[in-house]
Amino acid sequence: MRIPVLGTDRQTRRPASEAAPPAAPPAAGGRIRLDGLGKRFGSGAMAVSGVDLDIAPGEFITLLGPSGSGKTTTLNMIAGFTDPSEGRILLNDQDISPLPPHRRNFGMVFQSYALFPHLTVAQNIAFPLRERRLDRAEITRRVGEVVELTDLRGKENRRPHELSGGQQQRVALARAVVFSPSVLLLDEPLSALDRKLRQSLQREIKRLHDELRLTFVFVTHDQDEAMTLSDRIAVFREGRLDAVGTPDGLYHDPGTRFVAQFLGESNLFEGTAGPDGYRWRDRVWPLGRGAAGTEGRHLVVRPEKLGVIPAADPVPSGHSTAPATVTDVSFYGTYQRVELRYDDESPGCVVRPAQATPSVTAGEAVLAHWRPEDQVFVTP
Amino acid sequence: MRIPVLGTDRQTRRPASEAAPPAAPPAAGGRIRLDGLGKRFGSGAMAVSGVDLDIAPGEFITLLGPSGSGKTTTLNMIAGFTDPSEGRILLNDQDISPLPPHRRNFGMVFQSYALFPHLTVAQNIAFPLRERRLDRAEITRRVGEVVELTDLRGKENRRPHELSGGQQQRVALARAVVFSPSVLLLDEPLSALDRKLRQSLQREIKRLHDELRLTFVFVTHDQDEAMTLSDRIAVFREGRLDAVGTPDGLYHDPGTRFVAQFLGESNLFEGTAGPDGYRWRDRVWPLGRGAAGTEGRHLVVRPEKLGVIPAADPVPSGHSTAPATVTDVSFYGTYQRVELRYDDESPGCVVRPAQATPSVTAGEAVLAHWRPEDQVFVTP
Amino acid sequence: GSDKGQNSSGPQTLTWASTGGQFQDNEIEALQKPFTEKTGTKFKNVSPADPAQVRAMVESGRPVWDLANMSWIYAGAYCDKFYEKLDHRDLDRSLFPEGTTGDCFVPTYRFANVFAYNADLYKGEQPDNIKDFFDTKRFPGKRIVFDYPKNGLLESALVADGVDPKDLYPLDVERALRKLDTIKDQLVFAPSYGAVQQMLVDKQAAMVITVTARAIATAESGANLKAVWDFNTTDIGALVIPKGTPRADLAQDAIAFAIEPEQAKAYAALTGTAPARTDVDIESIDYSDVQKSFNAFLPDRGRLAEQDKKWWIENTDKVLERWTEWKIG
Amino acid sequence: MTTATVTRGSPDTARPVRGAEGRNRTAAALLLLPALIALLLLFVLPMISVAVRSVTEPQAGLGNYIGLFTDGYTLRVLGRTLLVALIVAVAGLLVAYPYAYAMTLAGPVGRALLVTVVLVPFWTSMLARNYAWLVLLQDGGLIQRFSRTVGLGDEPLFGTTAGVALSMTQVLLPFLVLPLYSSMQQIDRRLLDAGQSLGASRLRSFRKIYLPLSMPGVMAGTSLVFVLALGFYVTPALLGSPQNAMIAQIINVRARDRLDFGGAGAMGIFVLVVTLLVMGLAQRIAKGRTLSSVPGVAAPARPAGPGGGGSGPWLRLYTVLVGFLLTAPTLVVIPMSLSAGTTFRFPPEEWSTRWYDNLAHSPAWTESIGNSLQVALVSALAATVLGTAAAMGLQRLGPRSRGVLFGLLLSPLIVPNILVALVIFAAFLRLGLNGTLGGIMLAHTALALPYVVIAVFARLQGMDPRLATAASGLGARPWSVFRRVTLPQALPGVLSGAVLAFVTSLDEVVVALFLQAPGVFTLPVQMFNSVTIQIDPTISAASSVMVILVSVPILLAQLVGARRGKAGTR
Ligand SMILES: Nc1ncnc2c1ncn2[C@@H]1O[C@H](COP(=O)(O)OP(=O)(O)OP(=O)(O)O)[C@@H](O)[C@H]1O
Ligand SMILES: Nc1ncnc2c1ncn2[C@@H]1O[C@H](COP(=O)(O)OP(=O)(O)OP(=O)(O)O)[C@@H](O)[C@H]1O
Ligand SMILES: [Mg+2]
Ligand SMILES: [Mg+2]
Repeated sequence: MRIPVLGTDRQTRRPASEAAPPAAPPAAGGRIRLDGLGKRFGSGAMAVSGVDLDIAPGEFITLLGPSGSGKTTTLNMIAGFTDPSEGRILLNDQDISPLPPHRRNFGMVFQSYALFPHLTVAQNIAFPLRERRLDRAEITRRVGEVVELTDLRGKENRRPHELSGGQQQRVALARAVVFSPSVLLLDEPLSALDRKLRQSLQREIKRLHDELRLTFVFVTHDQDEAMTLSDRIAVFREGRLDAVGTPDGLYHDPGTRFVAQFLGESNLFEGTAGPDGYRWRDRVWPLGRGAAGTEGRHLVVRPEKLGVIPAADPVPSGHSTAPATVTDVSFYGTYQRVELRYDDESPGCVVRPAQATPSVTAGEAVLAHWRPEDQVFVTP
Repeated sequence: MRIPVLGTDRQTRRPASEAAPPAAPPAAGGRIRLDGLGKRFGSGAMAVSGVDLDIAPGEFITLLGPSGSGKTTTLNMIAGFTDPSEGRILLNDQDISPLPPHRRNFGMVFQSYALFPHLTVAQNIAFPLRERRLDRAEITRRVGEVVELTDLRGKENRRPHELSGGQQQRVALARAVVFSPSVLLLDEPLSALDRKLRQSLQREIKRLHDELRLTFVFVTHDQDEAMTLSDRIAVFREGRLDAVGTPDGLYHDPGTRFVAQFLGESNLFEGTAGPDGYRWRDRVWPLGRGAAGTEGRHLVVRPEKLGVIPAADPVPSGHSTAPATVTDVSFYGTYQRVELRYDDESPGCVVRPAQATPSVTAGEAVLAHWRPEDQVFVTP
Repeated sequence: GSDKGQNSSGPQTLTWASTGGQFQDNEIEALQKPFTEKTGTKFKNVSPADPAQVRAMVESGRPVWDLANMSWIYAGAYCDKFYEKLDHRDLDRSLFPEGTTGDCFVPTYRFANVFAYNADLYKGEQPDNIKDFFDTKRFPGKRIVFDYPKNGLLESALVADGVDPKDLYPLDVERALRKLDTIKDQLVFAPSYGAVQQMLVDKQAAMVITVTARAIATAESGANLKAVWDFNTTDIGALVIPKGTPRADLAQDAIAFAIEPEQAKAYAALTGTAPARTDVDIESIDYSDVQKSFNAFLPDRGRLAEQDKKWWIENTDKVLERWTEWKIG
Repeated sequence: MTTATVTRGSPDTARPVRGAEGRNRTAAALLLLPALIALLLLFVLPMISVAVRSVTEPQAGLGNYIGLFTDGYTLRVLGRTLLVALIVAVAGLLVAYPYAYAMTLAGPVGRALLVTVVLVPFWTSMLARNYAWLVLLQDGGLIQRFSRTVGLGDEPLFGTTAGVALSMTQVLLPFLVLPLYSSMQQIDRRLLDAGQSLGASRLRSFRKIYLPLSMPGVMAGTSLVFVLALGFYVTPALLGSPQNAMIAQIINVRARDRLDFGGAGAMGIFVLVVTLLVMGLAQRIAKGRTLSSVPGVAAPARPAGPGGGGSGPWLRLYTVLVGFLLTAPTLVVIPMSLSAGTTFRFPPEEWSTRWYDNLAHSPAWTESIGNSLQVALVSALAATVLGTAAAMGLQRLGPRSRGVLFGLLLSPLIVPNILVALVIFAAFLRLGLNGTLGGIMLAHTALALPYVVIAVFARLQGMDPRLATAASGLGARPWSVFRRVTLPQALPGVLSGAVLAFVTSLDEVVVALFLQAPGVFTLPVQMFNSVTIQIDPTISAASSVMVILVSVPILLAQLVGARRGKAGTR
């Protein structure tokens, strides 16, 4: 099960005709630069605005963000389906606004699949290959390979409406990867699939990326998927880019309160920074590293960095503490999850080994504690 | 943010007209029985066959299964959109085959949403209420509530094609729950949403269920979702029901190899049961509990029940062991995950606390070990 | 036409526009073929002969017809504008009955607007007076006429109303219409002669006023049609030449040839109409019995009135307007 | 161009010169251009000369227009014409809608049959059809005898508005059925399921979901029929009474009998303006209730299949009745052609094949059939190409310019044929195109163009625009997108447009009469000539031959297509 690599064996292509774009992008992934990109639909509010993003050739970047935050719109602008209202899109330092979509050589999986209802599964998948005038045998071979890969054997002669939702999504994916485009734009390509199939296709996508070094722009609402696959993650929020960074970087230093809360879980304390430390209610906590520029920021601790002890127990030395009440404790195989409500009524949670001591129970007054170096500050 | 409860305040309804189904289902959830249900599309293979399922009133049942296994088809038959080729569907012990969909009072979220393109968001959501002749003010109120709930404020006057994918899905959900039907059929209603929104809607769905005791038939490909929400899970496999049980029950005693592998992860040993124990390669393991009827079955151990030690280390007493090689070790916050390859080349994995000892490294020859009472047998 | 009057040698072709159907076939047989034999001139036949088309082709400077069998009203109203003046030496106006010629037209044949009835529908009393056409009590049934005011209906109404046939012109149109109002709900206005024929054969209409040749054709196709020789109007058919055709002279030759006794008689025998020239003896024509029964120019055909060319040329436009208004009102 | 107002942000974020929307606009212009040029040359320029005449002849000034208001009948007739056209359009819609709906539910073979039945009136030539109605409606005719036996009284329908409306509706029905069908076929039937699951009964689901979604087809069909009904004159003249006179008859008298080109022109332009106003108004009213364009949001439309409902017994009965109405005149014409009588007879008293002999042995008839098929094929092809392109162009335009162009494209249908014929005749005389088959083809192309535009446009409106987008994203050049995605999807619309164009040419008589020459005349011209002065039942023979000649291949092609389709999906 391997995604076939088009463009590596160019000899099978017919002699260059006008079909080949004049400014053909290089075989490896392209560099994409979004420059102040914005989109307004009709006269409504901006659906996307001021997006600046530099995507290196061969990078795997994921657009992450809540529903309606502008991911699809951004992707559509890159693909050339939607005109930006503002800003530019550069491919390898060339403005590609005048380049129609079929000249861009980008593969795309649409969130709504956009399968051709009058074509069979095999014909849908063969579509981009026929447009590129590959010869018959080659087309059959490649289509066979991706059909295998996406586990669609036996469905080749069905029409899209005779497929299940997940099968349709796989056809959309197959059709986008079959021609090894220089840039792959994937809009939630795996959202309708069960975990096993999803993981296997994630592996394939990763492999495809690693082998060909194509540029991937991937949209997902699955954080784990984003974390596992991406070189970098761009977090959208209400049409704007809130943060861009590596998965680890963003997790450990989310920068904004929004990212902290959207990406994984956090314990967030809304206090004020002073010269003596961070003040939260009656407490003052040391600022730890990154003490500069903490004015007006919130303090964040990730759940697995937090410990929890009964309120009367001794606090580990050097740890900061926050009083809370346990609202729930639940066990998940090897770990347990303690839900808290801090004294300022804000919710929090701690994740710790299932066997961790001292054990706490719901309703108990506790202290959450952490090492100052495990805390980060975020803008509100 | 609460899903409004229709039918609890019946006085707001107009005097019973012919719009009200004559055989009105009881206010609480209905009992649904699928009896040998099967469906063949055209002259192809059976998409669904021999499905027997008894759904108690007010039960939350999830249909789980790989893509293309017949979940949507089953749901469509229950809703009355697809005629079963075989078998019957009983609602409260009455065969409902002759009952047209609009008389069944089932709410449905379609996998493809099926929003009305010519109506605005508010009109889409108000549709079932207007069909039930609620008065204007009441409709406005209820629509306002679910719009709030699904976080669609400000989008009320948009047409579906002016929404993002996730927003469309939320409209579909809002439209299905707004009229508090006696049975809710939800086909992957949250698949296009980010985790935060998804969790919040899961909570709402759960609350709706707990408060009204409606019968829920839920389709998802997300196992965690299934585990968290469901009273029972029905696992589909190639159009057949492979297993039905509570989330815990199925996890700990999957019954079939397919369920064991589909629901969570497993270490699976293909040996043969004998009077002296279970033989796997050169080893003989005690049968433990459930020793009877193990002929021709496979042995399964869940990853968190498994320990792993360097091959030379002493084995904990009473534990069974299987030799393996570590292929990968990865850390996830509080736990670590050890990937194995057993000597028969089958893959396996162990999940244990991040701090667990003795530590192992990739490439190391190890022994996986478990207590016989932690193993289960499954049919192949 | 820049090359008007050019006399080229060699065979030429004339385009002849007419009614189409059997009638035009008769023209080919009786008028065109002998001319071809005599002069070598060939003919192209088209139909129908639409005056609007003549106007359009003359105005655009490209007349494509050379001869047209069409109502003389247009040749009278638009003489020398859309139609050529006829100045051929053989077209001596004195050869024709008085009042039947104009500068741009001479008659090629004569016919009548014959009042006839469907004899199958009246078993007892039979209509024998033009007044009977207007008496729907004694003679119930639809009266069908061609949908055009110069079909003899107005004149008949006036005569039935007591006007002496000799004092018909200028027509008192309003009086005629008042008379017609009395039978308006029984009048059928047919859009074509074909429809007239169809409805008579199907016994949908009891009475008719229609032109000689159509009456004959209708009778021949199975209608038991009987003419009433009390009062009928008579009229002429004319061949006219669109203005500016380069073959105008040859076309005039053809007209002169057509009215020569031999051709005229052959034509009359085929169509059941009468020759135009007064010097042709109508008795010598070999009419069939049916033709005779609808021919108004044989002896004992009651009162006849030739439709006044001058009056109709001057008033058709106004009458048409009033006719339309009256008809649909 | 409303977005070009502000360019906020840093100065170097220049507005894109030519993006997707810019390309769209250019494409729209390019696609519309050929049709517009054809229309400009063949219709607009000549119409300008008509307009000029209407204010210069017989005297300069607005006399002709003032006359319309003062002559006491033009306004009345125009009002009546609009009313009759409206009645025919509405009645036709009521008859056609369930039939088209049944077509979407039928299996491939049933559908082939239903399509063939819809087309039958088309191949039965206009004159033969009208005489068939005459024979059916007249006193003692079949319809009267039938209504007498079932006790409905024995009022003859001949000469009544009801009779005229009935026969006009029958003739125009296919113009409704085809666009309706092609746009209904696109409706995702799962939306009906959704409606039902939300508590709407089958009927309510239909009314609140299906009906609004089928609006593009409804609009296309009714506007076509409305406009066509306005121009009718043979039918009301033959079957009606003077009280049924329609505006085209009045204009005809003006132009043909009175040679008052100025006055006729004024009337024509007045009709054009009033009609466009009425239609614009209707569009505006309709827009408040329905969407003109409904981009799909669901996944691929699931065509009705087994389990998709199937048609109930009532619908089936209704469909059969409508099918009977559609074929009634043909069922009369064919026996009529075998009568021995020299007028039209039904049922024939004596049988004979003399009219077929006549047909076979008369070069005029055989030649005219050949000419007609040739002209119809070429002009249908040309109109289909130009019209499809224009419809695609229209779709890329904004709603306002779309409305204007739509009006322009419809104009040749609204302006009475006699005026179009006169101006085209005059223009072609100068160009030396009259009297050539090429000239007739050219003129018919212009006349048929609007049908194609309307039929294709209605279909395009229901298409998911994302599919074309997806195709272009997968590397398809615009031509390829058209050929491999847009065209296959729009095919039912294109085909019905082509059929409408074909039949327009096949049945068009006024322009063809003017442009004819010896040897260069079409079947309708030959037919027209053979019934103006005297009945010639050869036209029923010719018409019957035409029905067989065209229907059989079409039915066969469809059946083969149906079988292939079945084998393909298996
Ligand atoms: N109209 C149809 N014609 C033929 N086969 C169909 C049709 N609809 C569904 N199938 C097939 O039936 C099987 C079950 O489809 P179904 O939609 O029930 O799957 P599903 O479990 O909902 O899958 P998914 O998770 O991908 O949505 C699939 O193999 C599918 O290809
Ligand atoms: N055609 C349109 N007209 C008006 N607004 C639109 C249109 N398309 C999208 N929007 C709005 O623009 C915003 C961004 O939409 P977009 O589809 O990019 O979101 P998204 O991030 O892809 O969301 P999701 O995860 O739900 O798919 C949304 O608020 C949406 O409602
Ligand atoms: Mg999206
Ligand atoms: Mg499904």
